[in-house]
Amino acid sequence: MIELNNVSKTYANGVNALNNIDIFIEKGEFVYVVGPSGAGKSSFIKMIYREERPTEGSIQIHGTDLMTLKEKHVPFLRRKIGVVFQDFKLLPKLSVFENVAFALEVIEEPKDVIRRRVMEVLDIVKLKNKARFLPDELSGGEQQRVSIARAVVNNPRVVIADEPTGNLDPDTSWEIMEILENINRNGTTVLMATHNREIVNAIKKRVIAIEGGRVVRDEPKGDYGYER
Amino acid sequence: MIELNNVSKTYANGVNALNNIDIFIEKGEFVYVVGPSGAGKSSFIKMIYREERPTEGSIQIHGTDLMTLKEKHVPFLRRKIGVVFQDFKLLPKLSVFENVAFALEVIEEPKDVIRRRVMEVLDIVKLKNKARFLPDELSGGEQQRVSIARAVVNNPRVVIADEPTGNLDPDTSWEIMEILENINRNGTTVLMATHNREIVNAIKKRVIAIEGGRVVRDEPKGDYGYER
Amino acid sequence: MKGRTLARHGKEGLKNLGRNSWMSFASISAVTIMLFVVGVFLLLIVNMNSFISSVEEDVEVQVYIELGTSDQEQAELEQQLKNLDHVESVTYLSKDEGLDRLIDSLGQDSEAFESLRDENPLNDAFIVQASEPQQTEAVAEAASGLSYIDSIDYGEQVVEQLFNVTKILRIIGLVLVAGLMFTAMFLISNTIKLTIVARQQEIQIMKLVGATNSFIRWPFFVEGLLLGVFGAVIPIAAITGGYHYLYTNYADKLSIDFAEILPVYPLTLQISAVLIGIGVLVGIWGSITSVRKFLKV
Amino acid sequence: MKGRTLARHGKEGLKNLGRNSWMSFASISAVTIMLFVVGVFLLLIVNMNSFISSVEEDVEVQVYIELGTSDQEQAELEQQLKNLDHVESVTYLSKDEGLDRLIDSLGQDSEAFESLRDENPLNDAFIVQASEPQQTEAVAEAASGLSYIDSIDYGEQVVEQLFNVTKILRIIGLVLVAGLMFTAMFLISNTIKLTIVARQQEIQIMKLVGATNSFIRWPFFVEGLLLGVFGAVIPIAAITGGYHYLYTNYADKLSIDFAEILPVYPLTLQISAVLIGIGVLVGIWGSITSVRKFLKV
Ligand SMILES: Nc1ncnc2c1ncn2[C@@H]1O[C@H](COP(=O)(O)OP(=O)(O)OP(=O)(O)O)[C@@H](O)[C@H]1O
Ligand SMILES: Nc1ncnc2c1ncn2[C@@H]1O[C@H](COP(=O)(O)OP(=O)(O)OP(=O)(O)O)[C@@H](O)[C@H]1O
Ligand SMILES: [Mg+2]
Ligand SMILES: [Mg+2]
Repeated sequence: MIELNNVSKTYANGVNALNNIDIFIEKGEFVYVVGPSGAGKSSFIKMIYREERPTEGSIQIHGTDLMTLKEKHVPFLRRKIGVVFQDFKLLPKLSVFENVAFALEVIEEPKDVIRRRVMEVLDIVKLKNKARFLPDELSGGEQQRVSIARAVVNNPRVVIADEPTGNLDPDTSWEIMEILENINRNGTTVLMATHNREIVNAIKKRVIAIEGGRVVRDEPKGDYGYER
Repeated sequence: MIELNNVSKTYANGVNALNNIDIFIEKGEFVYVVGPSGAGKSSFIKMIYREERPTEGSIQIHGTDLMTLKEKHVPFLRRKIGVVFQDFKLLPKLSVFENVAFALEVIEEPKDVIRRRVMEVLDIVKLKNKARFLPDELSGGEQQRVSIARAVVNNPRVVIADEPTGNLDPDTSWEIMEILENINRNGTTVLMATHNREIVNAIKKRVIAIEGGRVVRDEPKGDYGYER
Repeated sequence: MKGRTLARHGKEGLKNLGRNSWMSFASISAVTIMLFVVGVFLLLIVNMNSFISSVEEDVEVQVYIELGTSDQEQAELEQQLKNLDHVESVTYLSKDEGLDRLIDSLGQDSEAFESLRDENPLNDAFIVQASEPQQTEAVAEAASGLSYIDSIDYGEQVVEQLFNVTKILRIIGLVLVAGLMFTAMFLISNTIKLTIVARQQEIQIMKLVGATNSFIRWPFFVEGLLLGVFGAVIPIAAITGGYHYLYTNYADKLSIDFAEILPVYPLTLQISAVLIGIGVLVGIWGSITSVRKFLKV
Repeated sequence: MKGRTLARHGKEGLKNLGRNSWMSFASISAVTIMLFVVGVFLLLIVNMNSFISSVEEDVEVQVYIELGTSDQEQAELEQQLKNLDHVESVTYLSKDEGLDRLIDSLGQDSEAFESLRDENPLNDAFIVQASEPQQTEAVAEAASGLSYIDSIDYGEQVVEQLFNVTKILRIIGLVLVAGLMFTAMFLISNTIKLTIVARQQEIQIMKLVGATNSFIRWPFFVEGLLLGVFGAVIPIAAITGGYHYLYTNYADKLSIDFAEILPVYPLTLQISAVLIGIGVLVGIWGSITSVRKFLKV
């Protein structure tokens, strides 16, 4: 359960990225976030795992109030949320395996469990044979898939994906969607910012459209589009 | 005129990214490069502006043989080629304006020419009002548009765009395509790696499909797709 | 924290040295060269200090006995001298021995004074050594209150000037060593900070995927510790070896009269301990404090 | 390169200091502290050297004249002494003056020797000063070949030991200053390298968008130069000011007899020149060499 009440965000440089956002997302929902470039999709997403804090309003995730959450509890919030970052955010000095394993190491899983689970996930994103590569040795799409693998490896309760298919060909994109649908079927909430009209229109889910920092449309089983 | 003869590329880690590529691109052509994730599109593109060197074969750009080109002449080759990098490659400490201006400073344009031309291009990509922002203060799509602006600002003879619409919504993507078509109409060769089926199928141009490091299809006015 | 996590942090810290090999090399060489400089200075200053002490030890009070003092009175005087505060030892010096010593100290001029032997102008004397060289004046003063004394001599002016000089030398030495240690600490932690600033983004990514502050900090702790240890190896080896070599081959040339350079042990062991201590503490401190800056994500 | 481009490089170099403010601060403070240490050492060593020289200057050869030498013969001897190689000056010292000097130097013991005045055991003498203290022995040797000479004394053992000590002190001083300068250069360029490694990616991007090596290098050149200049300001001010203060307030306390600490000028000017020279050269050098590594893209 994710709840935003009257949330606004103004960055330090004065840009007003979000305005009075009210959104309620049920546990286990699958939600697309669409909108033009610079609309505020990433800003919205960043507030959920608390990379950014709203300048106004309140946010609740699974009963946790992000506004009063203590600094030292933030890591535990983030462990429940798997994030596919728009710019991947891989650790450049770690191999593909180590990057994905990192999300399990922080929750102190035993080594053999880590090993098994990481290889499982890398297999799903078709990167098993590149487990020992460094991020720099991967193509753009491969890096994106590592980011996806890391987001889902610890079976989080919420998966947030910011443009997860931006660097992928259509076939691979469909495969990634299948992964996301699968974990959603198992009860994970999925929130996905995307520009991919083809996918949004084919796999019908709730669509939240943001434009100029405001929610301009919020439809169950909606189409791609953000005109009012 | 871009000519690749029997080009192969094996990276230091043993990955064989390209195999015996023979491609001839006429001056003023518009070419899509398509293929699945990890097919070798970026590797192909990187060899043209000499970020990477082929392990075998030869490449000629406008009569310049890249295999014998002296190190110190490489910058002059690159000035004739505008590149939209898949990962944007913006200078993080420079503002949007400074990032775009950099491509003109290296060719020692006068200050007022730089100013005028940069603002012109930023206007085209709709970032005029963000000229003083740092890359970190931009959304993914905005960063991508800065990269596009920098690639075209000095009216290069060739524009290479690696996935230039990956982080853009459909509307903005069409606008970017318009820009690319425009400069192509003025005689600039355009080479664009993309996963965007919608665009490739709508704006019909030559399509080179790469899969597993080989050219599997090369059709004038082709469709998106890379099955043999 | 589970045991395997602790092991993981240790391994990760070590691996990070390799992953950032250029940076690690820069840090370790900064530690190495600064500790070497500090070590060399410690050697010099400690030896200088011991030289100075030897020179100071040489200061003594000559208490000339009144002519015609009986043996018993003389013994009484000796006992009184011994009972004074800060007196280390009292030695009898007959006027003939005194003249010998004096003539000896004149070098080649001495022959000209042989004639004095016939008519010794000196008195018998007690040579009084103060327990602390700095107490010499006090002892001389106290002694002057006793009876059976002809005169007292402790080279007042010379001694005063000597102590002035040694005091200045000691202050300079202390300031130099303290200044150098501070410099070393500053530069080492500065260098380590630079290597960590360069990893700022990585630290932020770790936080974004759910790492706690301590989970991130531990490998840096290990890394800082290892930087200090590795950086101390060469200076310790070079200083111990070099000093050993100097001592065995040039100890006599480097010694002046009574003042000898200090033996290799335990001096080099103590200096090694100081060096590794600085290395490790500053390594850990520099590492941990720099990480802290980037943990707020 | 066009003029406006040169101006652009200068401005860019200055701007870069601000853009990488943390790194610039780290570099400048490393330069500052190392130059300060080097400067303090230069002051110490140069002064030590001048002290040593004063002490050495004090060495002289006493040439005692045979009894019964006529005035004319004495004048002849004086001329011959003056004609010897490496002789700076020749002064006559009558046996009475000689005895005065001797008795004076004995301090409080002196009274006991007043009796000698009746029957002066010394001869008249010439005091010969060598042009270089190290030539004293040679002068004494040469003088010993002359006639009308009773004996020659220049404190053979003491002088030899003195020169031994001053030689060792000079070597230690030189080694320390050279070592410290090397250390300073190494650490400064090391620090600068670290700040540039952190900008490796930016350098590569510049190359990818068509910048030539020299286009990239120039702003770094300016940056290195500015780092050196800014880093030298505080040490120069502190050393000049501090030394000025010491000199005006404590010059007498810091001087022993004939050996005085050197005046503020030109010494501090020379040291300032050395410091700014090191700062600028190492700044530019460290900056340029580190950039070079990343230009191959
Ligand atoms: N760190 C930041 N500091 C200042 N302004 C920012 C920052 N991040 C984003 N912005 C601004 O906030 C606005 C919204 O950005 P956001 O990244 O949320 O857009 P977006 O919807 O994700 O766009 P895209 O589809 O291009 O990724 C933009 O105008 C951007 O310039
Ligand atoms: N620097 C490198 N070192 C080693 N291997 C590399 C390097 N860059 C790419 N590769 C490998 O070469 C292959 C082709 O990569 P390339 O980036 O050309 O793919 P691409 O077609 O651009 O894929 P995408 O659509 O995902 O960007 C991939 O398998 C990748 O792992
Ligand atoms: Mg975004
Ligand atoms: Mg690619």
